[in-house]
Amino acid sequence: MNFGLSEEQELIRDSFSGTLERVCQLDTVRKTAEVSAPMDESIWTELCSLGMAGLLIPEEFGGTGLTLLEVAVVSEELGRRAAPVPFAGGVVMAPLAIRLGGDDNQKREWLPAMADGSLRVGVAVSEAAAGARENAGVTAGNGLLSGRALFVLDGAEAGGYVVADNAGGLHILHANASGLNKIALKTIDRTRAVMELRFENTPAEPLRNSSDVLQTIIDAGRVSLAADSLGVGEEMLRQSVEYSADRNQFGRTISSFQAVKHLCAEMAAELQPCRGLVWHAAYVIDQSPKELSLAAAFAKSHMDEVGRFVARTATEVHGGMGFTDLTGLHYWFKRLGVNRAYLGSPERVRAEAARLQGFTA
Amino acid sequence: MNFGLSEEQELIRDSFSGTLERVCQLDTVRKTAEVSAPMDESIWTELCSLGMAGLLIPEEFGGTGLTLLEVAVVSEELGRRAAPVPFAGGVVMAPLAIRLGGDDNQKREWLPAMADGSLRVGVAVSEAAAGARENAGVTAGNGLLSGRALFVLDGAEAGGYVVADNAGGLHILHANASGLNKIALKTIDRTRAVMELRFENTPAEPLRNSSDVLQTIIDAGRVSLAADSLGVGEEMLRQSVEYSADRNQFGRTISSFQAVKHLCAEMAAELQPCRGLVWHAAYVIDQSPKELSLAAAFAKSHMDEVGRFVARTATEVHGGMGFTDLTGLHYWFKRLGVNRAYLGSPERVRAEAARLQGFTA
Amino acid sequence: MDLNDRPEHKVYREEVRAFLSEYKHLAPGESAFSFRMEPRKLREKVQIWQGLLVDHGYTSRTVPKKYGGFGADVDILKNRIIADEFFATNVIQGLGNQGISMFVPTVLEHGSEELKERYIRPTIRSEIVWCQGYSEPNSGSDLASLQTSAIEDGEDFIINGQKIWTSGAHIADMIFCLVRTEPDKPKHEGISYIVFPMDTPGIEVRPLQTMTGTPSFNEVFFTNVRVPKSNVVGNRGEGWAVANSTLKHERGLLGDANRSLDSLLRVKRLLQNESLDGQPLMENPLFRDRFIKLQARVQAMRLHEMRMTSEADKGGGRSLGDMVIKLLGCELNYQLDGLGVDLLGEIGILYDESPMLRDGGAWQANFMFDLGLIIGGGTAQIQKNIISERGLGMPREPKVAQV
Amino acid sequence: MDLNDRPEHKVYREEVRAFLSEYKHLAPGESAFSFRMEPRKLREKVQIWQGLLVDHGYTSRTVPKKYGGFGADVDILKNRIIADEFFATNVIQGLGNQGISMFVPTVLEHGSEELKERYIRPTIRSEIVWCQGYSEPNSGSDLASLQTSAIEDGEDFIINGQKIWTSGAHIADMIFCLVRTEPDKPKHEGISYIVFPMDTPGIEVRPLQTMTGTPSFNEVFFTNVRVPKSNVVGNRGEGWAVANSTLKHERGLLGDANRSLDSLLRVKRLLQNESLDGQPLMENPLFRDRFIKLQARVQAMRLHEMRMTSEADKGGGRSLGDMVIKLLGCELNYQLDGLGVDLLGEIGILYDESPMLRDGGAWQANFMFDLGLIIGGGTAQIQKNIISERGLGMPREPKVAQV
Repeated sequence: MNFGLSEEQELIRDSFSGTLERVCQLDTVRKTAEVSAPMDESIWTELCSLGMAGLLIPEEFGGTGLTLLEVAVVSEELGRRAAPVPFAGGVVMAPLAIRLGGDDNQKREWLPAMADGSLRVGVAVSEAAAGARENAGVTAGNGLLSGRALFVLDGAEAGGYVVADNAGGLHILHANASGLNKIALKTIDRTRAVMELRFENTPAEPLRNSSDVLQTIIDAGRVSLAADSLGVGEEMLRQSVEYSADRNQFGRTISSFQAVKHLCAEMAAELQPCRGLVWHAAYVIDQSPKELSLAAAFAKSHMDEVGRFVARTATEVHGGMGFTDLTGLHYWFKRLGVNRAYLGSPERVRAEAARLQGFTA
Repeated sequence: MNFGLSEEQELIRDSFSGTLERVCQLDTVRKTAEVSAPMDESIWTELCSLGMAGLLIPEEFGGTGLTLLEVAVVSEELGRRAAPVPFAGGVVMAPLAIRLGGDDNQKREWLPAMADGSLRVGVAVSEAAAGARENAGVTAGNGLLSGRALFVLDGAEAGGYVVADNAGGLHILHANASGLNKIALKTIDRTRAVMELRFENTPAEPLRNSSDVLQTIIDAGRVSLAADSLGVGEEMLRQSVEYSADRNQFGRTISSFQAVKHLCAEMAAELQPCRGLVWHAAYVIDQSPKELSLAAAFAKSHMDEVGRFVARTATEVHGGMGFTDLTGLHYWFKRLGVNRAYLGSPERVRAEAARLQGFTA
Repeated sequence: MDLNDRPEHKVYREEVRAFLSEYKHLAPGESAFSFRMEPRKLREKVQIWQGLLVDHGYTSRTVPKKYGGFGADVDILKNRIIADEFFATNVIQGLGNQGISMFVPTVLEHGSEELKERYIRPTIRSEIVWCQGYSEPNSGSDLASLQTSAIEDGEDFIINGQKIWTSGAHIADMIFCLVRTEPDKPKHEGISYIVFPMDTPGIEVRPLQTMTGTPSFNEVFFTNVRVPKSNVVGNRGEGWAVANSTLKHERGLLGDANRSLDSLLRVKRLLQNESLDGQPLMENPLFRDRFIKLQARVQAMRLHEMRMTSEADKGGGRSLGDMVIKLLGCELNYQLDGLGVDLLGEIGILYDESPMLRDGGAWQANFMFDLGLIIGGGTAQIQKNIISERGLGMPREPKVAQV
Repeated sequence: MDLNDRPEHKVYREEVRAFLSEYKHLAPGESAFSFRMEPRKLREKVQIWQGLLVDHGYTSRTVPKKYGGFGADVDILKNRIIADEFFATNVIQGLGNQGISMFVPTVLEHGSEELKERYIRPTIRSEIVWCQGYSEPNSGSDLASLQTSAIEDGEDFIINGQKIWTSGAHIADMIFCLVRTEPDKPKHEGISYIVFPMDTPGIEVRPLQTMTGTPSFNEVFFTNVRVPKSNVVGNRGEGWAVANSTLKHERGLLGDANRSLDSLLRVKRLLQNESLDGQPLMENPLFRDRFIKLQARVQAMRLHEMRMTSEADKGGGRSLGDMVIKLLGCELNYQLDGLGVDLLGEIGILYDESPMLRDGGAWQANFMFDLGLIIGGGTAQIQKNIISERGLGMPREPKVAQV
């Protein structure tokens, strides 16, 4: 038994970490945020050159055919840098949906262009994953979709969409399909874009085994978000320790005050065990897929709660500076807030975990 | 407006506080606990000489005819000293049940002897207040009771009982009634007794307006328990501040460590606003009875949560000594635990508060 | 305990109602008071309203007549009647700005006759808007270490230095400010409290961008700002004591239970009006339980403040009960807005005029701003120091050995 | 990442299963290990079982053969197979007492050849039961300030003083103990780690009454207790370093995730078996949500310990990940037992052989004992100091100026 990364996985982590350190400093994040761009093209290009877009795409379609564990490793690094690029939707859920549910034609049509990053695909499954707000929902019939899908992940400037309907069916369509309306939404997190899609008899192709695939991509998305939150949390802790060492009050560095030390210790204590939870959830998708839903539910819901605690505590340690834009800490704060809300609130995900274990009907 | 005690109420508080300081030191509490006595007779006698037993009994029946606010004031002092005497059941709920629901004969029969403390009456309403465990419950018909009543307050060595049936009816009976079986229960809190009653066609007299009276005595009991918890909590904080000032580690009094100071500050902060909540709930029973249920629900449920926090935190501040029997701190710890469970858990009481406001059916 | 009106107060209640029914159309809307405020635009409207309130004794009631106030004795019951009636009519009672809530009580307690006569009347009528120059980049929690210097030059001081967290500096007419007038004295003994106009030459105001995206705070730079010595409030070198009497007011202001009550009502509206999968959120037992838990806390804080007001009326200094309000109130607001954010789920993260935004994005804005308030005016950690040291009599942090 | 068996491990799993099926009837019940233990009564049974485990390498696996152990190399997978199979068969793997878990690793690392040969074999076979003499009445969190003295007298030390929190002292054969051998040295440099029999003249053991009502701890008094100098483990005066290697083992022991898993299962049974107003508790969404929250935490702790075991296997010192286990694990247990207490409502406060008592009163007993463990072996506050200073590299508490 080895509960840890292989040398190859450590190499992947280090290469993403090194590249992100080079191309994704705070000023890059700030620039993307200030112009309200849905992503940073140059970072996307750099990361795709490391194979990011094809992580889950089989080698025969131009990807690297890796597993959810590599996804978790990369996602943590993206979170650590608050990287303004598509990931949980476009790199994790969309390719997985096509890999698991697409027929040969669909795979050949979509995957190669997705693998090199030239084609991006958004994912519209919020109603299934988090519940329907404002009577949103999509109905499917005769190859046509109608209705509204809210909170579509990584949909901005996408060339296509994977869409769940009200009955658990999955569909794929091109962005230029007829009867498709796109409405940009704005969130507190300016590092990742989200949108609404409206369908009026919009043609779309169905995917196979849809409801199983739908559950799997939601689970994989949840693991990816949890890994992202872990990276964000680790970074907020690191910044807190660093800032408190530099800041002097009452003739001492504030990091020498027990109150400040204990806040940092509590963050560290909460964060440490999360890595095992996240890695394990990523691992079981291949080893024992039926465990995935439960493991993903634990990882997502627990990381959401730890994330809220760390977001608040790290900001407190930074004092007034944490509240300003100067340190940029709020980009991480907001990323945690958004990860908590996407693909199911912790309350909802725990209710699913209870159902999965037969505790409720 | 004056949100505070009158001079008369302050006098009552001071006289109970002074008497308790004289007769109810830790060694008295310990003695009662060690012999597993249901109460300390000498403390009971002393407190009855101050009019405790007759607080809620009208003057014409030998009591002082005071209000729930005086009850709250006295209850807080009893909690502060972990006084081993009946109160929430025998002094608050039972007299109130007879005062509100008894006919003239019943009042004349019961109240005078209760007012001077010579007759004690237990209260069996747990199934109505906290929900029925183990299919407990009492059925009434033709002037006879059958079934089990669990967690009867202040019932040990009582001369009679007020009993709620499954339909919300209230009954009163003497302890020597036929078909009545008494089973002592033991709890962590050895300062107050609790028991089970079994009825087999046991004769009992009904009280009037029973379901209204039942709700009112439960509310009054909850306010009394909340006030008791407030006194307990204040005392645990006081002991924590005192102990930490005396205890030296690392060449300093531990009360100079920021971690210890902040634990004490958090206890103080949580406790301070509770007094307003408790007093207000006690006040509205006379001013606006319809507000009582909601105010009592807030007071009980909030005080239960604050109580758990203070019980744990004060013990932590005491370190290993808090875990031993030496300081006796655990008598207060356990009293808070029991107050939380009696007359409805915080979860259940909050659900009632939601219902009272029309948030649920 | 007596929470009910007496006959004379019934009459007073009718008076307040009559006033409101006649004048409430003149009251400025909420936006005039929010943290996104742009009061310049609304200044005229605010001044008319504030003048009406002062004249009727609904604000600045106890400020002496000779300085422009209503000159009434303290009457907690009347205060409560005013608050209740304004709340019931959905009319905001009066500006709670720093000039009225902090500078006026301070100058009344410590200021010269000249300063009182010059500044109180226009301040309470909102003709002068103030900002507060306390914090500096290296003096936040440790406020007394501030470095902004005031060097004597004839009848004036020449002020140089930098302030931060100066809310409203971009719209203020005047500043009350802490400066170091005696650099050789120990840190608490060299500070003076001084006031001057914001258009004095040498002042530069730069908005400070915050996490909410709305610049509500500023940095203020002083370069050779010349201020007459007579503008010092209290004695020269005793500004620390003067400032502490001001901070006392701020810390009460920051935990105000009415703000929590307002949030609670807004959360209740979400529970009743929003739904998930077609089910109203109020039917979710988890959210309902969290709501009732917080409702009990709000109720506790409201009653606590009433109790503290009654106690203050009896005299006596600042008690333990007063000291906990800022800590608890700010935390409670954070929890309330956090529940609101959670209730809204993905809608709760929308911002910046997005489609489907609720309440203009106030949920997220407040959730972040609440955190700012937990930090501002003395962080939660500083509050716990104060509670344990001054409230519980525990030892101060020991002096650190110089290694 | 590889959490699966290889072929050679499949064979090993079969071996363990065969052992259990043959011998499990000899395993002592849970009571032999509980905090209410009275091992004297069960000693013979425990010794037989423990001997079997040692002989088969299911406990003390890596202890060298010449001292009575199994002498195997570290194999995490085999350890996991042993734990899994024993758990599945409901058989407790082996004693986790202080002699085996704390003294043996310490003497292996620091002891003389003579001490190793004399004590390790009988200890791991449970023929010698140990207790730990560390804490003193005035030296709890600040353990290094201990005052029990050991004065040189020829080839012996004469020991005088008092220990507290000595669990199992009333049943132990031997004690490992910290004493001050060089009173003139700075506090960390004057301590020695020494072992001696509990029947040495001059030792008095008094049970310490605790909040649980069960005396599981003792005070131990030493009056002129004579112990040979050769009983010192490690060098004289270096006992602090020796003790810290022991405490390291204790702190891991105290947060053990298997204990949490056990509590979690017992809470689940309550949710499924207990009811209120005829409704099974599992149907209460509030309790269910609390359960799932804690289940996620238990799962996180179990996986975390697996990850830490894998990392330890790669070498390297005690990491941040190790340091958090005691703090989190003890808190988690307290939360789990607190949920159990809450689920039971009024039944949950019953105690002392009361009618209707559940699980022999274990819920309340554990709820209180958990709090004792949060405090014991380094309070939560001390743990946070350790995490911040050693784990995060933050400064130590500054030295206090002598006034």
